Amino acid sequence: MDVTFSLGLQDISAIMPELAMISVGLLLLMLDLVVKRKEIIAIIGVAGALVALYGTVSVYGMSESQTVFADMFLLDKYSCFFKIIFYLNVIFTICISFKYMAIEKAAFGEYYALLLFATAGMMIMASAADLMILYLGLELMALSTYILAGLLRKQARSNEAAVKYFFLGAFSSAFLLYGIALTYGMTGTTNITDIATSLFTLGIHDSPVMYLGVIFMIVAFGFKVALVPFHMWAPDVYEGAPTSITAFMSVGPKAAGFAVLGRVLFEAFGSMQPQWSAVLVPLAILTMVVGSVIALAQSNIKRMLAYSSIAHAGYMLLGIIAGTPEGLTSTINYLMIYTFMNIGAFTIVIMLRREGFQGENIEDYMGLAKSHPMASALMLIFMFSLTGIPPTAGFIGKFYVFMEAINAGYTYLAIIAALFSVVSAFFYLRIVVYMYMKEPQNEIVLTTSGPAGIVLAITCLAVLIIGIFPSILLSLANFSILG
Amino acid sequence: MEDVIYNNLNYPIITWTVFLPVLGAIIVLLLRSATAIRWTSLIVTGLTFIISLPLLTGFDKTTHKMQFVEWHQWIPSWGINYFVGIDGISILFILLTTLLSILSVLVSWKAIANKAKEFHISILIMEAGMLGVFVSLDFFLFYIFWEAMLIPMFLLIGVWGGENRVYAAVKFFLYTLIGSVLMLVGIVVLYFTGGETLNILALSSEQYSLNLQFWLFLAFFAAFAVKVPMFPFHTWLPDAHTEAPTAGSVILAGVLLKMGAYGFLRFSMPMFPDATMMFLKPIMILSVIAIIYGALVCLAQKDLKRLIAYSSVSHMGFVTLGIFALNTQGVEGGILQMLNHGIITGALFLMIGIIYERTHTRKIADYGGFAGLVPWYAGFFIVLTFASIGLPGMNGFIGEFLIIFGAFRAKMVYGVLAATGIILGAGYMLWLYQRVFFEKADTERWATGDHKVWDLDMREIITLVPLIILIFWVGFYPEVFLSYMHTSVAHLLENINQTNYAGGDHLLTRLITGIF
Amino acid sequence: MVPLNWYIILSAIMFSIGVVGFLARRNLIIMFISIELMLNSVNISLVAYSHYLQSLRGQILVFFIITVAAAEAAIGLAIIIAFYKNNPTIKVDEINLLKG
Amino acid sequence: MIYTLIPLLPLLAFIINILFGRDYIRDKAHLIAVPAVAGSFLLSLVAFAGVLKGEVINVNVYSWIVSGDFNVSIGFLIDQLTAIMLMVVTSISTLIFIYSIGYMHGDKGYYRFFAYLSLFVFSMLILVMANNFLLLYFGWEAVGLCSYFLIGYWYEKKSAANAGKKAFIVNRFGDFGFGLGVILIFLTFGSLDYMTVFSGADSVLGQTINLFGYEVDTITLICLLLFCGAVGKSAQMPLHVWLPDAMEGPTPVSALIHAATMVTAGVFMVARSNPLFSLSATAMNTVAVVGGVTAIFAATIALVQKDIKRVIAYSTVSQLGYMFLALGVGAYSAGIFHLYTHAYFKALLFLGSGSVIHALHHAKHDDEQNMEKMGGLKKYMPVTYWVFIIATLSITGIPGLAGFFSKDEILWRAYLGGDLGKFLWFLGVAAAVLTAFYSWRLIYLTFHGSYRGDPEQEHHIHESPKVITVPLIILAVGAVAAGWVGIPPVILEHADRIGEFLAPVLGHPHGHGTHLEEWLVIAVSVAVAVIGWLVAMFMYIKKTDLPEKIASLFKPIYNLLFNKYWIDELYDKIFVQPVLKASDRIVLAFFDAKIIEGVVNGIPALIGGFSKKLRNVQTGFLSNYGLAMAIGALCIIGVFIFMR
Repeated sequence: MDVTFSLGLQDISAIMPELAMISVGLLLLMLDLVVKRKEIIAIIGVAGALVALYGTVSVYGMSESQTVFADMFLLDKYSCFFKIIFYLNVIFTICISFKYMAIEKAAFGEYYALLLFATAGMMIMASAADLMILYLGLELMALSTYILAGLLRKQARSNEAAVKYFFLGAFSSAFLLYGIALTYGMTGTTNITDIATSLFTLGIHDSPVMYLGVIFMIVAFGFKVALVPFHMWAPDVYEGAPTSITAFMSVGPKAAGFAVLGRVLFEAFGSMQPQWSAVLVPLAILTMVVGSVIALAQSNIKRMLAYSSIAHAGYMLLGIIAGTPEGLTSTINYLMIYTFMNIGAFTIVIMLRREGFQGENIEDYMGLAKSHPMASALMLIFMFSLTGIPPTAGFIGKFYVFMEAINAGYTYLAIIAALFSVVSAFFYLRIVVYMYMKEPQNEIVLTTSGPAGIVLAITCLAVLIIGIFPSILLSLANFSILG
Repeated sequence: MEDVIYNNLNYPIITWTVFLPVLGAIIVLLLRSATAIRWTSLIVTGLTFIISLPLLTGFDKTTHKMQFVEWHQWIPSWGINYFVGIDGISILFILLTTLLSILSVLVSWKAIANKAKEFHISILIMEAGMLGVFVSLDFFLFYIFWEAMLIPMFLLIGVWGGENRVYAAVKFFLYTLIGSVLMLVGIVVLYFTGGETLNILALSSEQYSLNLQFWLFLAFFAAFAVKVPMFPFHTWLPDAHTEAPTAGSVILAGVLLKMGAYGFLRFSMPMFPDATMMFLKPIMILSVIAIIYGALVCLAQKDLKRLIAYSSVSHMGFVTLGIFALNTQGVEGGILQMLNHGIITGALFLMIGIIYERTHTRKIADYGGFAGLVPWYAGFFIVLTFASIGLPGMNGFIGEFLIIFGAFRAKMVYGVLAATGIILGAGYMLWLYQRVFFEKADTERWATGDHKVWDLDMREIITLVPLIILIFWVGFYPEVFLSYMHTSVAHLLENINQTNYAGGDHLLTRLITGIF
Repeated sequence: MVPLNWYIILSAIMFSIGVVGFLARRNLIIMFISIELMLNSVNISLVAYSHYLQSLRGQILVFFIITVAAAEAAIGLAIIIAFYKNNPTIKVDEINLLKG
Repeated sequence: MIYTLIPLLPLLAFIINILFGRDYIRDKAHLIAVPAVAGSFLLSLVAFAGVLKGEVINVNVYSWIVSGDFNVSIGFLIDQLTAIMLMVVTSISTLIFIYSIGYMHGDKGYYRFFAYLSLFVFSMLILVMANNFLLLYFGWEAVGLCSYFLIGYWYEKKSAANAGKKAFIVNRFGDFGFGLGVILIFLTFGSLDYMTVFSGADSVLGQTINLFGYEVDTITLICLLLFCGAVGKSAQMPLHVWLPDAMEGPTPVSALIHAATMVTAGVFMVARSNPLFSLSATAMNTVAVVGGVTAIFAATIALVQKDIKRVIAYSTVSQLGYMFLALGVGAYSAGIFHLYTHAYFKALLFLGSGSVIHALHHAKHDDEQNMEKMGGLKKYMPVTYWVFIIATLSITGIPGLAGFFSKDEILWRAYLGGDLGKFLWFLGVAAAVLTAFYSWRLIYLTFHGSYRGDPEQEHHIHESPKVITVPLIILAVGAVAAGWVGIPPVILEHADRIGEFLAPVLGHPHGHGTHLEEWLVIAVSVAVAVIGWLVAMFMYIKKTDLPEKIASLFKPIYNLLFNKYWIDELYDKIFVQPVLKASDRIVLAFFDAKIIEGVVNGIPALIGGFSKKLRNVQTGFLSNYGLAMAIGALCIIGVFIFMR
């Protein structure tokens, strides 16, 4: 099944956004040598992302999806939806990084370049039509984030985070590869659609080896989206990494992971849906329980948000478990919402960081409402959104996944999820309690910056508007439904 | 589309009523000076009240159908719409809410010094949420309002409350949330069994299998029983009530507690008649327990505010008892008693807040002989005391009598047991009154020096008088209020009594069969 | 000629050795090597499959893996060095600043 | 209709006084209250005249509570019975209002006093004018409210506050039954209107109702429930305990509420619902026995009390017992007759004692009511003395005075009432002896002999002012003449006006005896009255040391009586304390705080603890993380192998 390969124009045009990202990233690397003021680099980075965004949006409305590079690369609405998440993610991250990296004395140009590379990796993952490309994109993303996690060379925490992330990441990608190998061996192809067909033609969708392959891939993807028990890296890395990167990682790789999880499970192994659903159910339960329960005991907000992101991964998984296209829609819908509320929360966290003050302890939020009513009001909104209280977007996300889970007959999962969302409410509330109901210990100075302000404005508005008029997002998500 | 009466006024009255407070909140958000904020919120709440008045005048008492209905598409992909309207069951609560909101702004005039802006925003959002709950005819809309209220209430208790406020606030929030999320699951299940719609009227006209009804009833019960609160889910109430600022307590007692009972009337009963029959007995028993239990606890209370809080448990026990008596007198009495309890207990909390501003103590033991110190205050208080005891001529009597009548009719023993609550009620209220107002006053503590207590001032009297008037109005001419609910209640009851539930299928066996 | 299964079994064994090595050894470098071992086990199986299936995809993927592994090595070692600068150890048991 | 003004005038007075009394009217309060009540007195006269002409008014003003088939109106019924009650209430109220002008003069709560008093009159009038049971219940509770206010009028005295509370709560016990009775009436007759209920009474005869497994005759149950209310309101055994304490209130209150009007509401109510009671022998007998027993029981306590007002209070309880005795034997008109005469002489007694207290109010506090610290007041306050004498003659049933006719009627009817009747008659006679004794004892201790208070107070003692004495004199006239409307046929034919007058409502008492028997009964009652008088005279005039001797001789009995059979203590021990303790120690401290709160706070605590444990899984060691992943993967695989 060797294909005659010819590089056509439509191939290039299809990967324009990725190309834009990567080339701008390279450009930044070079500029870094000559340009002293890193803001300029950052702005160029944002510009690059915006260009890519434009490219994606311009093809979003296309009628049918197109596969290029000999069925290696797939440009469809599904991937476009995720790419938009990635753009938002990287743009927000860059915006909140200006001041922060300066404070951390780590204002390198590479930083921005790496962000763009990582994003490019995610985009490739989202568009991968072939396990090979998927692997490459994943590694591009992973390798860049390893470095970003360890960017603060002077800080032991950052180093350790990098080490842990790197080793476990490599470990997990080995699993992925083994899974790919098994699948390739059984089906004779690595192309996702072909896998589906040959599963059908060869009638091997319940051969144990196929199970092994699927399970190994699930392990690898589960690592990226931090499902229990493959989540262990998350808290440590989130805590150790620079906060801006934590924000970046809490959304990007997770989204990418879900993108490929959905893509592979639904398109390649759709015929094995009962089996992999059965695998995911216990994972989902464990993830929700562990995530929300351990978060209760945290005193470091970055760590707490890490566990909260684990718990959220559990909720998102419900949609995939449902195994229906709508289910997947509910998940990607949740991801988009999660992007806004989580980055919003992290923006506030970053604002607390200033010269000689970490501002990562929950106690540091005591009486924030007195000195900074606006910021704490925003944090309040984000916290309630993460809890899933209407009229915030978080509720819409939860409601949709619950709906699909119940529709697919997983009522008990929905009940468990609901109950543990109450548990998680407790630690989100604690932030609110500290901000509003405690007296300030020492006066708090927020390091505000224009871009950060913009990010806050956008995320907050998005959270509220989506919460009150969900149709906007829902129609987009339904429009981007897989297949 | 169901048969409803669309709003024939030339403006969307319900929408205005519900969202004017939100608008007010936004305005307040932009204001700087505390005085301006206070006046704005006073004006906004006042306007809301005025706007809501046409609901009363234009209401058609001859039909059970939803009135002033507005219908707009909202989330087409889920078949969810912005669908609001009122009927004889909800209308009175809307007026109660708009009225009490004004009073709670008035009573906080001096009491709330710090974070005045946040406070008034919370109050206004709160009002919008409460109104929304009563007008929603779409489950999704209902749930959004139902939950959205938690946030401002949480802040009201936690930020402006007493010493133990954080505990109380968190307890309130989580306790209510648990019930709500279970209801959410129930709602979603209903969504799929009811044909992918959350239109309450449509869902109410559906028939559900007994097993489904059973579980859904439980899910909804979790939410409503906590809100009411029914024994034994009541312990969040005393904490919340006691720690909340006066305005918070007033809103809690006045409106929030009503939503549980309202939920039973609006959802549980029409949608799950068979399950209602199945749960009738346990719920009535719980209600009777609540009546007596609450009263007994009141006898032992040393804390002024806590005592009133527990009396709410007792009174709400009457309400649920009446509602689940499932006969006209019981249900109408129950609804009326909700209104009464809102008025009386709301006013009592106002009174306690007023005296607390002067004495800064809630310990009953610190009081005594206040009748001599603050005669007008004592006068208002005695009226409320006897209203809550249920003295004829005041609103408490009408409600309690109808409820006991209904319960007695439904099942004699419950009526008899509930009636004992009246004796106990007289016991604790009069004893409270004696300990606070009678006997020798500690004059050198209260009549002199910086603790000198002063009698009601004009603002406070203005705050209280409307409620006092209502107390006697309902007491002497309840028909004004009852007449709104007659047809709706009749319609509700005939729906329930059409149930084909044979009984006999005992609750316990159902539980077991349901689980396995 | 050697049947396919032998290659598969070989790669499986190598993979398991890699896993065990990663879990059992306490030295970062050796752990890193075990990971490389796992990757190479995958390569073996891929090549075997590719030969057996008479398709090139497997071998292409192998090239990719080798390249990526090289990049990984570079980054990984860099990270280890950066780490070593701050706290001079490569024993994993001494790396638990972040926990709980 | 004009008659609605009868209750409304006092209500108006109340509203004006309570709103403006404190700041504007102050000591002019009577200028509003007295005319109002006088006005309703005049109106009642008109109404009475109307009824005499035979016009019975029954109107609904507006429908009060409507809910489904339940429908009850605010409406008034003025028939013979109501007319009598109107006369009694308004006339006595008017006199007592006037009396109070003097008695309460200078009290700092003057306006409050008149306000409450007016409110009471309003409630009492509603009670008697109601044309349905629920409105009756309204008045019933409202008078209770007023009595609560007025007993606790001097609220700074703990005892007063307690007494008020006690009165209200004890009454609630009765009302508990009454209320249920009302509900049961509606469920049985489908209405609460007197007319509908009474006309339908015969139709439900024999109907039974299942009460906790027992089949009970509906009518009997209804009557007994109603009677619970009567027992509470009219201070019969076992709910009599509140009345003596109620003497904490100002004396005019005791006279008006706790002697003349409110406490007789029970009698009125039972008489009013006589069509029901007549259908249930059980209920009738219960009423009769409770009445008879109370009559003698209270009388025994009155023998030894020292407080002048308490003696009269117990005498009231005892006299109320007589009335119920009458009702119980079916002599409703006799009961109402006694109610009416009793109103006058008992009010007179109270106001007289009030005059005494007023005279002694310079005396050291808490002595002003203690008869042992009185004596020889005759020469200082002759008017008071003589009205006291008249009242006493009347209550003890000396022929020609009011008390004689009514009491004699009751005893005669009891005598005719079969075996039980004989027994009751005996009780009545026995009570009569005691009544005579303690009444005269009171006179002798108070007015005869020499002053026993502290000497330097003696010259302060003075006759009360006109505003007090004039009402006394008027009442005295009543105490003499009130009975002449009910002269039994045996003495004077066709002179039993009141019986005839009330017949349309209360019917004719049945049972007939020979004239000889009737004369005998009269003779006996007169004889015992005289005996009691002589004994008292002997003990308190001739041998003044005798009482101590007897008291010490029968110490235990004396203590038993003096401590009112320890009934208050008993109730406290078996009802009040246990409930309070249980609610505090068990319900609140244990069940609410430990069990429920334990669960509510326990679960979060549990999760929190679990979380602290669980976070230790996150050891921070790279290898463990890898291990977790590997084991995770293995588990999943294992599950799958297991599944297939």
